[in-house]
Amino acid sequence: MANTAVSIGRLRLANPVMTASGTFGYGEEYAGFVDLNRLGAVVVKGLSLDPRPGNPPPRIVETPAGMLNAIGLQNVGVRAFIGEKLPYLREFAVPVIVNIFGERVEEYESLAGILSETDGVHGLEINVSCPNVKCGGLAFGTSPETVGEVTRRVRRVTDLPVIVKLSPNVTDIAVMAGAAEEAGADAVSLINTITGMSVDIDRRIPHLRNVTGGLSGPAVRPVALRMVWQVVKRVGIPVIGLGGIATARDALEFLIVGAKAVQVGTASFANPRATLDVVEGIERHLAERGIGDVNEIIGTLREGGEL
Amino acid sequence: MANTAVSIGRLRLANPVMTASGTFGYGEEYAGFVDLNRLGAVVVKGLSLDPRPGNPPPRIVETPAGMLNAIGLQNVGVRAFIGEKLPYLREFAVPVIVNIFGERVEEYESLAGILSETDGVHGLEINVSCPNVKCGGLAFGTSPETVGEVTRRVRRVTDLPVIVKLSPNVTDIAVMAGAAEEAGADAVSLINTITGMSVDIDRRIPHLRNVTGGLSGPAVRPVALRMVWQVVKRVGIPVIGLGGIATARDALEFLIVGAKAVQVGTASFANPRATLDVVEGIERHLAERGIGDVNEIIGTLREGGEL
Amino acid sequence: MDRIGEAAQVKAVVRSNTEIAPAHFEMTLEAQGAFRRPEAGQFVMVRIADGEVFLPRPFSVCCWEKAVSPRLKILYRVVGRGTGGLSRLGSGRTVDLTGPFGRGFSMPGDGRDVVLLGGGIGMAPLLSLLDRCRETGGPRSGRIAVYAGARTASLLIGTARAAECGAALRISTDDGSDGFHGPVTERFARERGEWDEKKTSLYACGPRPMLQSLQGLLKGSPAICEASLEERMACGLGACLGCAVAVRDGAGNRVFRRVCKEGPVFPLQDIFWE
Amino acid sequence: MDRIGEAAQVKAVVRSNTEIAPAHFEMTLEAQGAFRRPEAGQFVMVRIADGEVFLPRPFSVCCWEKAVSPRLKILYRVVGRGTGGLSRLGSGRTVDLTGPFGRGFSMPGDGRDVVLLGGGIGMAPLLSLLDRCRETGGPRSGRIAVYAGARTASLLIGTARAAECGAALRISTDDGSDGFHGPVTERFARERGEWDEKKTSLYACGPRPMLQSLQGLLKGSPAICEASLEERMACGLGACLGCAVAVRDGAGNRVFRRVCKEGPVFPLQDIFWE
Ligand SMILES: Cc1cc2nc3c(=O)[nH]c(=O)nc-3n(C[C@H](O)[C@H](O)[C@H](O)COP(=O)(O)OP(=O)(O)OC[C@H]3O[C@@H](n4cnc5c(N)ncnc54)[C@H](O)[C@@H]3O)c2cc1C
Ligand SMILES: Cc1cc2nc3c(=O)[nH]c(=O)nc-3n(C[C@H](O)[C@H](O)[C@H](O)COP(=O)(O)OP(=O)(O)OC[C@H]3O[C@@H](n4cnc5c(N)ncnc54)[C@H](O)[C@@H]3O)c2cc1C
Ligand SMILES: Cc1cc2nc3c(=O)[nH]c(=O)nc-3n(C[C@H](O)[C@H](O)[C@H](O)COP(=O)(O)O)c2cc1C
Ligand SMILES: Cc1cc2nc3c(=O)[nH]c(=O)nc-3n(C[C@H](O)[C@H](O)[C@H](O)COP(=O)(O)O)c2cc1C
Ligand code: FES
Ligand code: FES
Repeated sequence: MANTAVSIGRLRLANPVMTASGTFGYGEEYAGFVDLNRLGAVVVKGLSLDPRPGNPPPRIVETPAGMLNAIGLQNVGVRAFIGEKLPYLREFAVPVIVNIFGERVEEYESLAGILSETDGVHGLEINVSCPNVKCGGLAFGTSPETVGEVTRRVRRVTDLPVIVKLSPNVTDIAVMAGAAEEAGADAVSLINTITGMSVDIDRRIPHLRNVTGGLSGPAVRPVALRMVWQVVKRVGIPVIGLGGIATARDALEFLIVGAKAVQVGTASFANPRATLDVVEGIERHLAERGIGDVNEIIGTLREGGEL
Repeated sequence: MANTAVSIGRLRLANPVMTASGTFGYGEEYAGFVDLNRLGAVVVKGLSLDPRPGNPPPRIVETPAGMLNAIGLQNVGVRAFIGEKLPYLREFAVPVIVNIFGERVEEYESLAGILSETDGVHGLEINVSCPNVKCGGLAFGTSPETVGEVTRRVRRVTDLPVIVKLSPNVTDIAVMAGAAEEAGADAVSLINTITGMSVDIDRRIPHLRNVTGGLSGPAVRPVALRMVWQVVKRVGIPVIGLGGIATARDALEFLIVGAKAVQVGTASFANPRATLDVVEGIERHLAERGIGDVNEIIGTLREGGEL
Repeated sequence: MDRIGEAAQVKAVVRSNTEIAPAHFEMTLEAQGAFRRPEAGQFVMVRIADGEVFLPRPFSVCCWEKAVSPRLKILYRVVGRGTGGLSRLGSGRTVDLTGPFGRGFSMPGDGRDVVLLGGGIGMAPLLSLLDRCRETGGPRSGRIAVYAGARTASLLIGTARAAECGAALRISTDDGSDGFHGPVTERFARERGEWDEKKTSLYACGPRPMLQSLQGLLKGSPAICEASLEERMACGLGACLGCAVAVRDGAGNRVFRRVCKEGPVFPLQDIFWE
Repeated sequence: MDRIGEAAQVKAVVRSNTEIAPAHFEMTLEAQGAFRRPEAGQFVMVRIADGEVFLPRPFSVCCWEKAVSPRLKILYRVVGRGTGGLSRLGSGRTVDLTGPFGRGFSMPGDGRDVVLLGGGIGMAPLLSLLDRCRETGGPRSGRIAVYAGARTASLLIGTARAAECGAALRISTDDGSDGFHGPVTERFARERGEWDEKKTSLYACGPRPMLQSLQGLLKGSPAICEASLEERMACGLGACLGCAVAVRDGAGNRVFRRVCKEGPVFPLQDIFWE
């Protein structure tokens, strides 16, 4: 069988398929459908220092080929995660990547510190799409300075591989990726959700209690792929591609434009086996074409096309 | 029957439904399917000073609930438009809005000048998504300065209503809308397409010869609606909403968040009667609810929801 | 008893799909693979493979039978694109079926009286409870009554099935076209003297206003009342946190719980209406 | 004669949808409203209403009959989601149908010999031309030959129909399983001496390499050859400019033309292959 292992810095994945934060719970929820050991990595729901109750409902609504969510980053907090959720994941051989966020740089720092001393955590993914309290709620991810600052501060307190997860709600995402790289990130992942909105015309209220939410699912895939392509051209660190990936064919698009790994998110809601289907589909693709190593595919886009 | 007329500055439309530039040709193409006189306005394919051949094929590809296009702004040029295309449109009572673009500010200026002296042109829509040759190909629409400059220069040479069509590929579209308003625009329209990409994994080439293209169709609607909502809060001039509108229900979402009018684009490809279906659907919506005037709906979103 | 058990993901073939009332359908699905029998009140997620709709939709399983392959019935009302798409599926079409999911109803204790209150399509989960009661011989020696309400007589759902199961049927319609003229909760309010609330288990499902008014009615009552809630769902299995409802936790605090995991059935008195 | 005429938009009911060869289907559509008979080589746009696919797909109309309502046949090969979705439609399902669109073939002049060259599913538009020839009595007194090629015998499309229409059938297969062993263009190249190219009209449709090699073969020949092209389409009616192909214009310049409007049929010698 072909080699499917890829490396994200020092992190070695058995295959390039990870789960996307917030769409796979803490792993356990999907255990009946997916053998976690078959995945490249499990990225858990975003964690904050303290538990967060999240937004009042309704929190989600379907949109054409996608959905909006405004979960409000509900999570159990880092301590309950370590005490109640991580032990389950530790029983598997799959690398566990913890997605973290805060409203202040100091929170990111504390989270990184705590998790670095925790057994069974193999990497950190920094969610910079969170509103920055100090900058009037503008997301950290919308300026290269704050992206750089958060990355640097986390980098200083951890030896774990650091992945910076970028927001697509910017004019030039490659600039943000560059800032993360300079500040010492081991990798970047993109895209987080695109801010969107939907209205109940009968009641003339937003479908989401929070008014706006994050768009995800197949609808955003072309935007995500374009951004990954732009970022791959800009940075030297590995790029993890996500946004609307539902099948192995979708995942291969990202690998071909240069992503070293991919994440499967919203697709797991439509098909709980989606992550595994992508893994198996990639294996089949390699076998059918006699390709010995998935790395031979990565970054092989011929932009010139047929000429 | 309820009043459906709306005003975009001095421009009075029989109803709030316009065609989106580039998706309705020069009107004639749809004449067998739609009575142009039933529409609020016809916005024609983007015009440049000189004819442009456009990009080599393939130029389009379908994506989930949408499509990518890289037509390359192919058009007959302003003179052929006036000589060959406009006479047909002049036979109708429907207002004709001409979408214009250039690679230099001067081109916008010349186009505006020529069209202002042309009979049968009722408004100009400035497409600022075009790459600005002077700024290394960065689109005019990605900085408030260039948006302001193009708007001001066009404003100076024309008495026609000026609509500035904004690009969604920015961090904060409300800033661009503000710049257009300050520079004298009568209205803004949004969104233009979101840059995207798609790859043929069997041949490892982009589906579009141009590599990237503009995403449109229902997939982008939640993003468009959110941006319209943000812009409505920011500017005092009328906002024209578009992006993924395919039905009257979709159009009503935009009106409810505060758009004074809407444009129907890609939906016309899936259903040549889409524009008319939206007009008739809005009329039915008003009739069923006993609403006497479409203006009573505009901007009536209750953000607080059910509370 | 582990009410959650193992959920499965299978293809299912539509064996029938009949309009039983205006815009209301009964669909029989035959699972093409092992599928555990749902507990009363559990639900499944149904997705049309080739369809326009991306996410699966949750439906209560109102009836289950194991012939050669497991067959289950859902009752649904057409309210949007998902249910609209379902309603157009002919026999022989295939859907994706996952589940069963969620925590269903607690079975009534021995000797307790059972009162079911269903508004419109809300009868669906209650029918599965009736089925279970019948199978186990019911709440041994207790009575079973079904308060079924609808806007109008033609929209009464599951009443024939309820009668078959031996329940006493008490109908109400908003327009008086059948039974009591008024909301189902009002009929119950008038007749509640018939029940010894200390030894009565109530089960309710229906539109929010109905559940809210029932909650008001039962304030301070010793009756046990469980209600099945609905909320928009993405995953159905506890991962997305999309289906939150506000409920009172053990300590009396207002917390969010997942309809798909801690629910869909909650003690009625614990629910906060946003 | 105005070949463009009036296009219509109607619902159409699938009356049959049969797999005639591996992954190749013949579908009969009954228009639920007035629909003009397509000229030979024109196409229609077909869209599955509730489906996963957003844009309609273009198909040549290979056969038309006017019973009570207009019926038309399309032949298609499953290559992706759109054609895959079509292949799963049962009889009785409804699709959106618009057209007919485009400029079809020029009918052969009196006394001219007619040679059709079809590769695989490319036979579809040629069959409509054969139909028209038969109806009008053909190119009065000229001969008609059909060069039909495919990868293998089981994928030969429309050959029975072509024979019925009285055309001389000349088969080739890439694997030699039927007729000539090799590409259809090679068979034609070997036999072209049989035709007086000054009075022969050729019509071709098939994969790009086939048309390219035919273009090479016919360089300098006095034969008239029209080819039907394919390109991805959005609107089908000339508005989106998505379906551009590069062709030589009257002045010899390389210009983009719309396959849906100026095409799908173009003089073979005018086409640039990107
Ligand atoms: C546990 C559970 C069990 C259910 N059992 C049944 C059942 O047995 N029979 C039945 O007819 N319906 C049932 N529902 C409701 C059913 O899932 C929704 O009606 C359906 O998802 C609507 O999908 P749609 O695409 O047709 O509507 P949409 O177009 O998505 O929405 C139309 C309207 O329905 C509302 N809606 C959407 N999703 C839900 C939802 N999950 N719950 C409640 N309202 C929703 C929307 O807010 C909107 O007002 C159940 C819901 C849950 C959570
Ligand atoms: C005027 C015209 C007439 C046609 N007539 C027929 C016919 O009679 N029978 C038939 O089987 N096919 C015909 N085609 C081709 C047919 O339209 C495509 O095969 C179909 O659109 C593919 O859709 P899909 O969703 O299945 O494939 P997709 O998933 O969209 O694509 C699968 C593959 O097909 C290619 N493709 C997509 N669209 C087209 C297109 N419009 N033309 C060519 N290749 C395309 C893609 O590049 C890709 O390689 C015709 C095309 C045109 C333009
Ligand atoms: C319900 C939901 C919850 C999410 N929660 C998080 C989160 O906690 N942290 C984060 O970085 N991204 C979160 N995301 C974003 C996803 O990880 C992913 O970036 C995005 O959905 C795009 O990928 P997809 O289209 O494959 O879902 C969430 C997405 C969804 C749909
Ligand atoms: C094929 C195509 C061509 C377009 N050409 C133009 C154009 O010339 N000028 C312009 O301002 N916008 C152009 N657009 C953008 C549309 O007018 C519209 O802003 C965008 O498609 C979003 O709306 P929709 O989702 O309703 O199509 C084009 C879009 C498409 C799909
Ligand atoms: S539906 Fe996803 S957590 Fe309940
Ligand atoms: S398909 Fe739109 S112009 Fe040809």
